[in-house]
Amino acid sequence: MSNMIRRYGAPLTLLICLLTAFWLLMLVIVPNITLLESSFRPYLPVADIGGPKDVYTAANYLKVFNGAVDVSFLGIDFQLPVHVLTFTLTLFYSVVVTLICFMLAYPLAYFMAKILSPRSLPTMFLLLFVPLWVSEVLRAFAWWIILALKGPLSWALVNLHIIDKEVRWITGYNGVMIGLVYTYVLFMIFPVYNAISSLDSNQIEAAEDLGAPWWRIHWRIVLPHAKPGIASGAVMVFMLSAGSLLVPSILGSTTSQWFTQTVQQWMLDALDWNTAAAYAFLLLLMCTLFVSLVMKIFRVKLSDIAN
Amino acid sequence: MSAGIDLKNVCCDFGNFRAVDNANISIKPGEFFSFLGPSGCGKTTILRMISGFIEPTSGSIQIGGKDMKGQRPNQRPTALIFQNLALFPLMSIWENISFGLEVRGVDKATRRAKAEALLEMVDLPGAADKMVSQLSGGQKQRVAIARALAVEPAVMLLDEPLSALDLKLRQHMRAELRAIQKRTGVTFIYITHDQGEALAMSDRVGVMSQGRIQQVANPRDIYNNPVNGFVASFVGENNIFAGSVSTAADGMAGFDTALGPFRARLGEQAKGSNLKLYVRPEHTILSETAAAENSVPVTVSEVSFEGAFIAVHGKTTSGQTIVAELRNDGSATVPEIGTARFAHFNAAHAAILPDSTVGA
Amino acid sequence: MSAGIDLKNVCCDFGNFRAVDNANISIKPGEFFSFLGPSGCGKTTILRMISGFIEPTSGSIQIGGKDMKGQRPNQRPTALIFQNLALFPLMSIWENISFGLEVRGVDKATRRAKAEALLEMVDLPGAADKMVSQLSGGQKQRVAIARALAVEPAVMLLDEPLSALDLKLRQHMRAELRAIQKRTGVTFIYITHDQGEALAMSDRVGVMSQGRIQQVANPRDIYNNPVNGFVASFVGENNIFAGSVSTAADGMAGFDTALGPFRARLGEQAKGSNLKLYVRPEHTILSETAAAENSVPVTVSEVSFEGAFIAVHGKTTSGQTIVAELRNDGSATVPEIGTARFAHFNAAHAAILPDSTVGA
Amino acid sequence: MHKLRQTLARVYAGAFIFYMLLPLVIMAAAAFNDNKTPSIVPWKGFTWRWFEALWADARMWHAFQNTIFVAIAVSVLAVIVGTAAAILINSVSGNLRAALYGTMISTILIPGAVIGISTMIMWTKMGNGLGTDFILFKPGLHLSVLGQVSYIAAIVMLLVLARLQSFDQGLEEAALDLGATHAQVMRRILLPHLYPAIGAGAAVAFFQSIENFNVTQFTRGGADTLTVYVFSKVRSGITPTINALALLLIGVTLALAVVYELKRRRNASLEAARDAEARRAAALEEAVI
Amino acid sequence: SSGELNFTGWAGYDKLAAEVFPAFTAATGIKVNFKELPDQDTMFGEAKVALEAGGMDVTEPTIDRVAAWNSNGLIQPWDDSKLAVDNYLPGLIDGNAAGMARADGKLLFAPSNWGTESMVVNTADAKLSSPPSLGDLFSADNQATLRPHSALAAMGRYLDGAGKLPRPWMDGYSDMAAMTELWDIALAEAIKAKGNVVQWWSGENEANAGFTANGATVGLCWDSTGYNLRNDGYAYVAPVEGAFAWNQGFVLMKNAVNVEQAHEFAKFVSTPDGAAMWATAFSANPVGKGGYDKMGPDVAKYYGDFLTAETSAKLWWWPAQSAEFLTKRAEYADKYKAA
Ligand SMILES: Nc1ncnc2c1ncn2[C@@H]1O[C@H](COP(=O)(O)OP(=O)(O)OP(=O)(O)O)[C@@H](O)[C@H]1O
Ligand SMILES: Nc1ncnc2c1ncn2[C@@H]1O[C@H](COP(=O)(O)OP(=O)(O)OP(=O)(O)O)[C@@H](O)[C@H]1O
Ligand SMILES: [Mg+2]
Ligand SMILES: [Mg+2]
Repeated sequence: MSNMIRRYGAPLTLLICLLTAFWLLMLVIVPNITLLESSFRPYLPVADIGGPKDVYTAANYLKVFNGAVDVSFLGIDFQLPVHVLTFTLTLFYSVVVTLICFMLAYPLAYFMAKILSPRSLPTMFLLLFVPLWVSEVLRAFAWWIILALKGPLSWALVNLHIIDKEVRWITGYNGVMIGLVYTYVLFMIFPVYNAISSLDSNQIEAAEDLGAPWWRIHWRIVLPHAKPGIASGAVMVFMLSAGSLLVPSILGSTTSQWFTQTVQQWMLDALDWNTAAAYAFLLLLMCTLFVSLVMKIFRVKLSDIAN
Repeated sequence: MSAGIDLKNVCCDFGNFRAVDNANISIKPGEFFSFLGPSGCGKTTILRMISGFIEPTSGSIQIGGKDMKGQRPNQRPTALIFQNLALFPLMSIWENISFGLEVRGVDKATRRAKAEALLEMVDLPGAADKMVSQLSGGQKQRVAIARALAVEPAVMLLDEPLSALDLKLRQHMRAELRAIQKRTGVTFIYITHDQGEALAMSDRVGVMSQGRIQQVANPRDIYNNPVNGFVASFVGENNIFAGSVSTAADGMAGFDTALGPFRARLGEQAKGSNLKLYVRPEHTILSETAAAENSVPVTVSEVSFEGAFIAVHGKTTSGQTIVAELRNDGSATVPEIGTARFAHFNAAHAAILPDSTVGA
Repeated sequence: MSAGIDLKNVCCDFGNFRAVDNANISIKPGEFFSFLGPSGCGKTTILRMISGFIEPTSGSIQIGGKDMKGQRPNQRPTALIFQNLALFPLMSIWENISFGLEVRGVDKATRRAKAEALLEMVDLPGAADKMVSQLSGGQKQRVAIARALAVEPAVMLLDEPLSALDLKLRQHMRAELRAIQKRTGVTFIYITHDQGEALAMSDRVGVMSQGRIQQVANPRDIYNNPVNGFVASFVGENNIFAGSVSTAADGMAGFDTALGPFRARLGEQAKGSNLKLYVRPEHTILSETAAAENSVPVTVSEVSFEGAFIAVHGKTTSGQTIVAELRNDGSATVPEIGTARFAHFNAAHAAILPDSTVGA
Repeated sequence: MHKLRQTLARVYAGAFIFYMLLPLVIMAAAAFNDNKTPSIVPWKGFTWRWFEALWADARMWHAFQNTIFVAIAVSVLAVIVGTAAAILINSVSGNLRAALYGTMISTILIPGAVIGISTMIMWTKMGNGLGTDFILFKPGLHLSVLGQVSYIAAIVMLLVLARLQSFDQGLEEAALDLGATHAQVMRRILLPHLYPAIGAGAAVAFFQSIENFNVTQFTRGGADTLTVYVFSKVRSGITPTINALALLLIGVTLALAVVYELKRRRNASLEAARDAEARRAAALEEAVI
Repeated sequence: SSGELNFTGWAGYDKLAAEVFPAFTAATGIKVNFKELPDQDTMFGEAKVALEAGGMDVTEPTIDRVAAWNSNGLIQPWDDSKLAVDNYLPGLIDGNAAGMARADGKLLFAPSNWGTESMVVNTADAKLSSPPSLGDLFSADNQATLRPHSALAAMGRYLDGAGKLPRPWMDGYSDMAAMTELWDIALAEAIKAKGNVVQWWSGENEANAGFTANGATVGLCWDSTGYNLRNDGYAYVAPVEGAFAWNQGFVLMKNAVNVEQAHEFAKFVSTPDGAAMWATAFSANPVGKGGYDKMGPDVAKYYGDFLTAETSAKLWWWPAQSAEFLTKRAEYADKYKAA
């Protein structure tokens, strides 16, 4: 702080601090605390708010455990509360989306960072950026058109005689995953690209000079170096996927349900803002825990992320 | 375990820019050979062609008598040490050193033993389990050498390996590198733009400029008998006089300049019109009386104390500055600024040379 | 327009690390004074205290006889030239130069005229409307000087201003800087870790180590009469012998070493037990026969050609290496490796010195 | 072998770009298909009618206006707050820095729905607490702005911080040493250096705001933004007017991207010319010495 | 009279703004500020907000929700004397409906239009039993588009009709214990048949897309969906169990500022012209006597074909559903979706 005053003088320092405080306090911390507070209060008719029924309770959270459904996984049958199931599936498919994004992005990021000539790079970025700038709704919508039963994909495959009857592509979580991968793969490409391009090409050449085949160069040199970038991309893709509402709403099938949709149901269908708050908080908490756990396992720090 | 290298008419183009132009060199097995030249003259390009990262546009490269065309870097008996060393920062020291063995499928115990032996050899025992970031510059240097030696190359290629170190350490590492080369007997090809390094370490030096090799010779010949002005100026200081040859006989020539006639050795390649006379400051003498030949009256304009020697600058009547270096051992008297002196030199110490072997 | 500077008992602590320890120096108006020392010895810290970016922990700083306590950088008659120059990349050259006037509210036409005049003075006419990125390293250097001069400082503070340039340009800029200092008469305080620079340019040099000023003297005295081993080793090369004083008289002393008895000058601060004998390689002579005193038999172990001189390494029976530097002017014969010689030196050229003025 | 791998990489990159662009092309093409459902198969003939329908869609235009207002407000706020935060982060160190940085970054990772809900709840509760009917405390687009700023400011902060890290503090000191005041240093030295990042930040903030759905959905009250409107339409996929709109948006985006790219190239060539001049000057210098 | 009215209604019915409001303004001089919302859950939420923020005078929920709106303190009764209560077709606010439309004898609900939710079938591809039954929605031969909670009710009524329930389906609407008992059974059956559900719908447009883009052959949808698809090879048919029926109307916000204008508005929609226009806009049925006559021949024919004496007699009005019931219903819907 004294460093700042020395550099910018007291009035400017104060202004800077106030602006930052407004952001962090009024727009981030207090809203989340309010959210947390609301989540511990029951949903009551307007007349009862502030009345004797308005007490702190964890009931909203416990609603996740209502309504058990039968689940069969790896041949084991068991019961799981329906929202827990939804939540688990949301996490699971978010992880799958993250993995697919990584597998798609890594070769491309490597190509851009180490093979493509620097002169073509801006063009490459431009081409990749175009879909990013087109709104998420429209991107999901584009896939909805493509994947429709009578859409271009079925049409093309039928006419190429690869399939003989139109196929419904949006089944289970297929549509959601396709949409999420398409929408968020760029969030994997850029950090991984950044990480790889910060790798000194001499290291790759040194490894090659020492006799390493290409796969070992990737395994021993490029991947370890790109780890923070990969972690950063993975966290972004995972969080964005798990928190996405649009894509599951547009590309969901009759058997896919995303946890954000459940939250939205509480909010907008059941009008129970308190339970919605509890669910929203659960989503935030669990995703954060999950990400921290994974980051711990892979030994990456938050500061490596979002570079 | 050591091999010779032959470059025959090697050229390398990047687009329509010729980075290396018709290089012909034969490096002997076990030799310590340096390429010396200013930045951008094509040194790294030559090294990368030898190691296989770049294919020559034309010409052939042989290592140990075998044509290397089409051989990938990992198939050549060379090991490259990069300018920035390119140690793997995420591996420990011993993993770095044994990486070349790891990719050859050598088992861990053997690798570890070999790494320790090599660390012993480069005088870094006990560093095996450290990380790269824990080492100092000179220690990293040694690890890089150990890593390159681990794959038992016939030729070591070193691209300005000392340029990142500070002066004292650089001088220390020179001796060490030279010693390792002697110990292992491997052919070393060394790149530098530091004339001191090239002269002090090498068996032979190839001086390059703008993609062309200007002179290949042992250090003494490079310094004492440069073939052209580029080599003379790049390697050491000079007083330079423009003029033209008047008479020539027995390798000596008369040379007419604006300051009067001089006499000096006539360089082998000194043909045509663009000739100059070069004489080194340490061969330039200041005295109170004129000498018989090669003598110019000057006024002392600056005296600069440089430690082991004292540089005295004299201005001629035409305004040219002539520098004489005196030893700081009490043997010479240092003139005051403003006094008149005669700068002169022995004709055997001066040479008449063309600017450069090629065009500019 | 030029002022003297007095540091009295100046200390500077960072946390509990003492970066500058009790500095006492008096710099005269119009003097070219250099601080010389290895990296981290506290040079920059001293400069930043003079310019006002750091307050001394204790002691006082006077500029032109006025105590500077509490004065902000923009209130002191100093101008600082930064190691990386710190030119404003988004302003044109003339805006850079006239920035100091701009913030003082000088009108545009005057500023422009002043900038052009200064550009003239630093030999860069016509560069006013260029951008910083259009200039070469040497030109940037000059712009930085012009910018500092624009505010008409009484003291110019230069923090390793040449370290980013390459060797030849650095040597050229030395002369230029010195000339500008002479022309303007401003007091220059110059920081460097390059002994050549400090010796060649300065009126006086202060050699620093670990926050302490070791010696303040003119360049010749620094080189020829270092007060301690640190100064001797940091400024130039040495052959060093450990031992102890046996007899002392008239500033000369006998010195017993493992290689036998030597005789040499006794340094002023040479007290206590931790003494060594220092002699420079250029004062070390190799001959076929033993000399009367200060003579050690050696076997030539390495000959290293360095251009203007040839370094001959000799090994003593105890394994110590003694280096002798011969001039490469044909006057000396270079012995072969393996031949036996006697290394000797004149007692007047050798000095017995303590390691360093303070502790380690 | 090596060549083969390079070729494969190129093919892959080409396929990837194809994958990225194809949906957009299909979506755009469907805007011209005279078919009630948005698709390109079966192709029932070329038509402009979806553009006409779009032109006549007053609700869309209203939503569009809202979107632009929100986006401008978000850009302005996020740039101010984000820049201040970046400067703050850059000047503190240790635990405080880690904590601040962590909090700021985490806003990017909070699911939009959570941000939307928490923003909405806090401001309405605050309104209730203060017993005021003041519009600020009711759901509406102003809350969407605040909600969006809460994470978009972090993006701006990262952009500005990256730029700040390439800033040489020596420049500030040099300016101070030359007699400048703190405000002058800020205005003449620091901010000019940050302008590119601030500009980029404003652009990113603008586009992020335009495309925001999750936060807006929960905070907007009854007002529509383009995304929300499009979403309500998309769920039905009822007519290709939406494709017409998409095509227009893509067109605008592309045009902006091309303009940006041209500008960048011009700057790059200017920069290259300067570098070349510097190199020439250096070569000359070398020759002279 | 004059002034303005803040009306919050259903989105997606373009004719309201294009034709009905101008006609109303022409007739009364009152300007309508129309805010569109996609569904009545949103309206409810909006109303909660408006209770504090204002800006909403009248909105348009279905009759079964009126009790919930009232218990949340959102609405106030209409003044019968300022409406033309006699204009309404019989049965909409009296008889069975009176229990839901009134509280303490005061009228809370002024009908605007009403309609049915029944089976839309692809005439070429749907495999229907004869007569068509709600069970056809769960037949493996058909691809269905449904909305989860309606589908469960349909399943319940189908099972009820087939005598496979331990007690009448209607018990579930009044007794929560009965509800869980009955809905458990319906859910289990529905999940067994879930494989052929190809799309969920929650609004008009989505239902439409379920058939056209996603290839559904049957669906349990609003009559408007059937109407919109009538020329594309789809028919709107009533199941043997009877079609679902809903009744939609205006409620007056407790803090409405334009109360006079609100009454004018509700009255206008009960006139033959007004009712016809409103129903046309929704592709639904008019509430005012003489309304059908004023609607286009196309609409009149469509409803004429569907609403025979028999199907009219069998209409199954959605019962009122308590908040507790709705929460539980949502839970069943979630389970159904998640299965
Ligand atoms: N991949 C490339 N594409 C185009 N030009 C290149 C490429 N690599 C090198 N060059 C050019 O070839 C010339 C020689 O480069 P090289 O790296 O061999 O120089 P160098 O002598 O090693 O210089 P330095 O001392 O700076 O390392 C330079 O002008 C450089 O710009
Ligand atoms: N702000 C600071 N906080 C803590 N320690 C510092 C600070 N500034 C300098 N130091 C320490 O003080 C010592 C002297 O630093 P200073 O920068 O003066 O060295 P220097 O002689 O200029 O070195 P160089 O040649 O590397 O520039 C160093 O050990 C440095 O680490
Ligand atoms: Mg190179
Ligand atoms: Mg320093």
